[in-house]
Amino acid sequence: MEELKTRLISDDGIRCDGRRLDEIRPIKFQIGVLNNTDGSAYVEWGRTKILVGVMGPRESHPKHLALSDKARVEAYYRMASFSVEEWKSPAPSRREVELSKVIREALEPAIFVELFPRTSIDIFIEVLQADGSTRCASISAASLALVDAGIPMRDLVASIAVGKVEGKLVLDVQDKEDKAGDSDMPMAYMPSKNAVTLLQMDGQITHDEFIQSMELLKKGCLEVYKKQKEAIEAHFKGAISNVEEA
Amino acid sequence: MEELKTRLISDDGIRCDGRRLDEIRPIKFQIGVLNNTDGSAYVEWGRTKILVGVMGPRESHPKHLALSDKARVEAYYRMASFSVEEWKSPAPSRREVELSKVIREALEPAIFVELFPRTSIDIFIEVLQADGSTRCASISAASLALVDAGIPMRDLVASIAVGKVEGKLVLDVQDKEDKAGDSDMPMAYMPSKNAVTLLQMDGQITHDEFIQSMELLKKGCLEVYKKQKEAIEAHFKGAISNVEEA
Amino acid sequence: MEELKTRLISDDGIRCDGRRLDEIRPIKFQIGVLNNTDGSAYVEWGRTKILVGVMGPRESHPKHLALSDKARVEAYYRMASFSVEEWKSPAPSRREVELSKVIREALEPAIFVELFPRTSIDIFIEVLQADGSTRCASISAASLALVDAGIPMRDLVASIAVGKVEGKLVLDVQDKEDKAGDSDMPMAYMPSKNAVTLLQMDGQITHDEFIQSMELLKKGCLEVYKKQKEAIEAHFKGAISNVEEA
Amino acid sequence: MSQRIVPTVKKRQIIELADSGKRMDGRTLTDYREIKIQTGIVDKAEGSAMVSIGGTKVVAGVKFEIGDPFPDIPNEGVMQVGAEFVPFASPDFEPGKPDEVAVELARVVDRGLRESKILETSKLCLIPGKKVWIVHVDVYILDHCGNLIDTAALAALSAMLTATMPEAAVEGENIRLTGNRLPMPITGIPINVTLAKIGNRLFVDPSLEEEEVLDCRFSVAFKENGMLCAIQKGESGYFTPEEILRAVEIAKDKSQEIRKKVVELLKLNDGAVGGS
Amino acid sequence: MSQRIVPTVKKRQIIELADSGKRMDGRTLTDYREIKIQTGIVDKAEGSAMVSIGGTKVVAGVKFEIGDPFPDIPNEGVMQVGAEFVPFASPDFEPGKPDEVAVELARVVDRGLRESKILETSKLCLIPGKKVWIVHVDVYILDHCGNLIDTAALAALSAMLTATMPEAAVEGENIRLTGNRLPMPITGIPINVTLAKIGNRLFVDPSLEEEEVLDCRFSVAFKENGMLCAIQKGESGYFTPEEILRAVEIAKDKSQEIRKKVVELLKLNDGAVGGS
Amino acid sequence: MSQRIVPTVKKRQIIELADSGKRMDGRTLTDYREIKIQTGIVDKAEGSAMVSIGGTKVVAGVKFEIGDPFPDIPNEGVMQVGAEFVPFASPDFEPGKPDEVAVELARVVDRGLRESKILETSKLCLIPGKKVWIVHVDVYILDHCGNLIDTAALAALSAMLTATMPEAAVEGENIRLTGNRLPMPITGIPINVTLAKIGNRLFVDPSLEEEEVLDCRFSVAFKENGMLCAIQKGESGYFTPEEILRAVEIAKDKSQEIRKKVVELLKLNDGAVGGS
Repeated sequence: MEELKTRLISDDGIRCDGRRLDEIRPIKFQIGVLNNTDGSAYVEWGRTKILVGVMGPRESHPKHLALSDKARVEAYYRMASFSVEEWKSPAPSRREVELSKVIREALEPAIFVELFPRTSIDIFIEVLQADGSTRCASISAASLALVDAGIPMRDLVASIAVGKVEGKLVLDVQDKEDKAGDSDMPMAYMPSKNAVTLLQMDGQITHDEFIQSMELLKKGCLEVYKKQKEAIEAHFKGAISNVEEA
Repeated sequence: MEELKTRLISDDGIRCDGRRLDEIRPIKFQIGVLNNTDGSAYVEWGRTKILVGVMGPRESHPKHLALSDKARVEAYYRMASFSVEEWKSPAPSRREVELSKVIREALEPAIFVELFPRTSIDIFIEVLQADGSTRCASISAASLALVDAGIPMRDLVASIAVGKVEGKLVLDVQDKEDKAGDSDMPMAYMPSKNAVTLLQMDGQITHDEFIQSMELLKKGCLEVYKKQKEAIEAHFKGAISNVEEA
Repeated sequence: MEELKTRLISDDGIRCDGRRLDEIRPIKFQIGVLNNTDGSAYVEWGRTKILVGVMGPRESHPKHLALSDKARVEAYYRMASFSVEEWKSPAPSRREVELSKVIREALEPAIFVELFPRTSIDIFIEVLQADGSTRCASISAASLALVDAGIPMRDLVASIAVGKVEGKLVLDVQDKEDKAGDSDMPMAYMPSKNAVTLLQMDGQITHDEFIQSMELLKKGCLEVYKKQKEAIEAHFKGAISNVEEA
Repeated sequence: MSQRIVPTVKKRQIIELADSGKRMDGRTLTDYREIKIQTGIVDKAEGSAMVSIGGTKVVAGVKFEIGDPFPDIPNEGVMQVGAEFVPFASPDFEPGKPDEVAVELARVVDRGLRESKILETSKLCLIPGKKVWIVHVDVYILDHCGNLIDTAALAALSAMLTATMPEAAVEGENIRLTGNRLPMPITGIPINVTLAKIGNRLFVDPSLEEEEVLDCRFSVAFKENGMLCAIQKGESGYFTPEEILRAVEIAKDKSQEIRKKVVELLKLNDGAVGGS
Repeated sequence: MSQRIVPTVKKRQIIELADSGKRMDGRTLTDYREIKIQTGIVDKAEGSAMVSIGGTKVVAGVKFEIGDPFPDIPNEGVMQVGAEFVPFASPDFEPGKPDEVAVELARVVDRGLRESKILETSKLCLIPGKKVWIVHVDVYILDHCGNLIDTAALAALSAMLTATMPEAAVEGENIRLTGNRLPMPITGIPINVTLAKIGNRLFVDPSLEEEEVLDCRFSVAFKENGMLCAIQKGESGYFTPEEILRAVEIAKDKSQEIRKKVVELLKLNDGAVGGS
Repeated sequence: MSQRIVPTVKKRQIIELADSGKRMDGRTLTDYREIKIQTGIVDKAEGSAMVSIGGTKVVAGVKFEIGDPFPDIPNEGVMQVGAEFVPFASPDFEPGKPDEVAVELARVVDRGLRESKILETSKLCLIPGKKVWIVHVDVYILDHCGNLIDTAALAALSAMLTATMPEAAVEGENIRLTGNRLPMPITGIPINVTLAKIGNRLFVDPSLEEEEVLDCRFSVAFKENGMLCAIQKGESGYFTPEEILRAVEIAKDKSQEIRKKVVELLKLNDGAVGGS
């Protein structure tokens, strides 16, 4: 409790973990980390750690859920029982149900679903450790898992959150800032399409702060996007060198 | 608690809400109150308030539940979480499951189910406020919703309850009388067929009281029946005048 | 609590219920005890009382669970709410789920499943009173119910448990010995095939004790096997005399 | 989709036979099948009974548990009645499926016991407002050959009438079980009688094949003093009021006959428990 | 498998009509349908409201219950928002199916109320760290003709604003209800406004037929002081950032218009509750 | 309906190869695949470990929670083991389906830890009879390439052995966390070894393709002192008693080999924790 009373932002605009207001945390993506999926990715985003596996396109089951004109996309966002401060029951909470829905809706616009009628694409997300922005990290990693699965995409979906802490807008809120802060606003964005596919906000901000937040979110998404592209490059370079070795 | 100790019936046979022993509460039926159903009705029965919507006859889902020789009738009796004194969890209680069953069995004999093989007729009942006799009000209103859905009926099903309070048989028990009383006996009845389609009893009564109760119940059902018919007349008069206006 | 401190085995090797170390409890099998099954059996094994009913081979439901090359065998082990010291909720516990699985796997190797492709064989077990070794009693009685259902079997499956109590190996542990004891090791066995179809162990034993236990278990299974055969003989003798009477 | 051709033929046979006062299994219209009661079969339960009516078999067990009272009756114990269909009781039961039939059965059995007020719940209080005895009465349907309600009600009743309760010593907030057993605070023998209507005839204690073709069902419970204490009409047919009055008349007689049998089979001291 | 041929034709019509600033039901792109609010309809609830926007109808009820506080905020009451889809509200709802749509709806309504901090939960504490008031706010969807979020949010708000709370006398560990009613510790009128994007146009308060063809949905709640207090983008399409900025502008105006209506319909003393 | 033609061919190949002492992936019949252990990967958990055996990967986490003791052991903490199959671990897992395989896995892992008595639950008591530490040990299957039991058991063990526990100061009825960490009250390194029977041969640490054709499975856990502390035969085939004796011999050797590896990988002080 005492910890929360200490200031989260210093006079020279440095945050409790040493970042500037508009600085994102260290983000490390890894592609192709699982053996039994069609595509997978792992992300460490500050202390947040998430695994994503994609199955599909594959036959819909049960069949009556299949769609005649496009693939059915489902996302399952789950938190491991030990991923948060207090032990969490493995039964999906209402929060996990809602996040599964908005994550699916953030990713589906990027997928050429019309190419795979009557099939299912399932995106399974397991949060191993949660330290804020898990939905942003999930969406960003899931984009890479979809690429790894060879599913044609309109663009990568990059995602990040802006918060308001001690009256200032800060990029990429971590857990401590989220809990002590006044608002949290995650966005998912396809840069090359200028398309916002997720936007949520909790807390209170002025109209001006909202407009500034949108700018900051775009900037942050572009940084995440850059890291996503680097991860893809590294992965395929690895793939090519594997081929050469063979 | 104190309230319960005060007498519920005065020396001249007047009940706590001013009614005579064989007097029913004010009942107000309204037909055709919902936009998305095939038929609907709303009833205010004293303080009891119930909405009923009928869907069907429509394709059975899942299909293997369809019956080859008649429509499948289902009733779903549910109480809103705020309809009773103590907040009620929205998960169906065992009481709601049983009442759904007996309400279905009270209504099905009135429906020409054999005209609609392989289809389903679903009767959805939502109790907004419960003040006694909710099953009777539900059955009576559902009959009107079935008529509104254009489903051919053998007769309307009218329903009412008799209770034993302070040693006397009283018609149309409200909640306070039910809780303090010695018995509750609801009946559902098709007057033109002389058919009892629901009969239950809780509490203790003598054989003689049972025989008297049956008489009182028939009388009460006839009064409800009259109000049902008036509601239909009002509704169709409205429908006709709507046509004339058009 | 005091009871547990008293010794469970006397100096001359007599157990608290008067048995010798390698002596099984009185076991009484009865075949063909239910009216609505294809086969059934009842066992009283000391104070343990269990009813088993077999349905099948019959059409698999739902159909997509059917196997193209053999019958699908399922076992359902359930304990009545009043079968144990403390009232038990009727919802299946994790223990009941696991026991259903190992019981199925103990019985399936005895059944000529390849003779009945696309069908289901369901084994329903209801423990009316539990006093130790309920899985052994269930498997042994279920073998008889399968025979009663006319299902071709490679052999009967006989089952019993060995425990370690006060440093000594004892055959056919009852509840009191199980709770105070150091280990419990149930085995299921087809004598004519020399086939172990179930083996589990809780607790701690040395390698030597394990080897001795295996011997003791075989001996015990043979005694159960003998009682199973007697029950079959008695049942079919009864059946024949019924025929003669007719 | 279900086929109803065979039942229609069977129904005609049953009605024709009934015209001469007979039934498929040789009974008259008002005969019960043979009733058997075996008590104390589960000695780990505080009370238990295996009851059969013809081929229908139900086992009931009574268990005591310490728990919290309901806020509105803080000084009374709680009785909870449950019903489980063991899947081997009938080819139609599926394991694990929650079933409105089981819920109705449990609630009808519950009302028969509760409304007859045979259990003095005030004697089940341990610490007023805080701890009371919860009495679980669970019936397990083992074999379904018709008339589950009467069989289950009789099993629950027999288990209750022959149960004992644990003695508890209460010291302040602590509850200690002495290990002694006390008699159940119970009086009265409510008996439930069920009739089926097929065509326009009433059949006491319907068999499974009668149930498969019935129009509707009527169950009524009587106390030993002749009071009615629970009624349940079931299934999607109807009775005329006259049929109901007749059903109650018949059931009243049958309830006395069965109560006599229960007293005899359970060797009840007629004066102590439920003197009629 | 679902067929999408009709929606495609309908979508073209809706877009073409929008080009001339019109909608299928005659509204302009920024018009709400008629809003009706009826409060106090369930007098057994501490607060209740039936709200309709066009044909969409939602009833909300507020109930108080004594319960345990969350360990991390031991001196504050708890607000719990639930949403239920009554199956007669739409042919697409199945009874008993847990639904992500209902979960999202409940959580969006919850956030609109919670983040605007209109409820002073510190005034709902009974025994610090031990007992607090739980305030249940449940919305029941009765008729679904489009824009459930705004209708449900308005129903929940109206029920809250017109609720009273029970007075409790706390003596040591005992809580006694006096029977008196106290005003709700509530201030503020957060208003949620939803827009649909169809083609590249924004439609305020989408109707059901508009929802069937929309690309995506945007909901934003405003406090009376102009602060944004909740946002939710929904469905599997996308907005450009510019569209979102425009949607917020439009919603800000509409929220003031609706707040005025709420004050008027609920006859709120503008100063006491949520002075703008 | 499932097809079994491919497995039959594969089974023959596996058996033929085994005749010359080899396996599809180049191992001998008694070789384990490569074992990797990474601990402390979830620093929000009191203990955690990611363990892989070949391509099979399991993560385990240990969390402490304050809760109520069991009435029959009022002065001891409680260990609860859970197993979850993350759906991306295998195309055969469906999300949300309760699964007897997961239940069996959790219970086998639980017994391996519990029966070896490595956790001194008496040191997890906070207020005797009232409050104790609940230790949640949850294993999540991330990648299923065969031999889940050994991988999950090793993950749970590694998380337990490297966990610390929170220090609590108890004053009367109040429990306050000091923020300090204490060592886990744990001793011993029980190791589970699984063998598959295919044809009449035993395969240590079966791979997924071996599991797809196995007759049955045998798992046994050994303590460091050579005591057996848990056995589980699985799947619908059978062993002869002689095969079981041989399996136990092999497993005993393998358990020592793996224990050495665990001590090395976890850098355990051999004396402090589980000296052999």
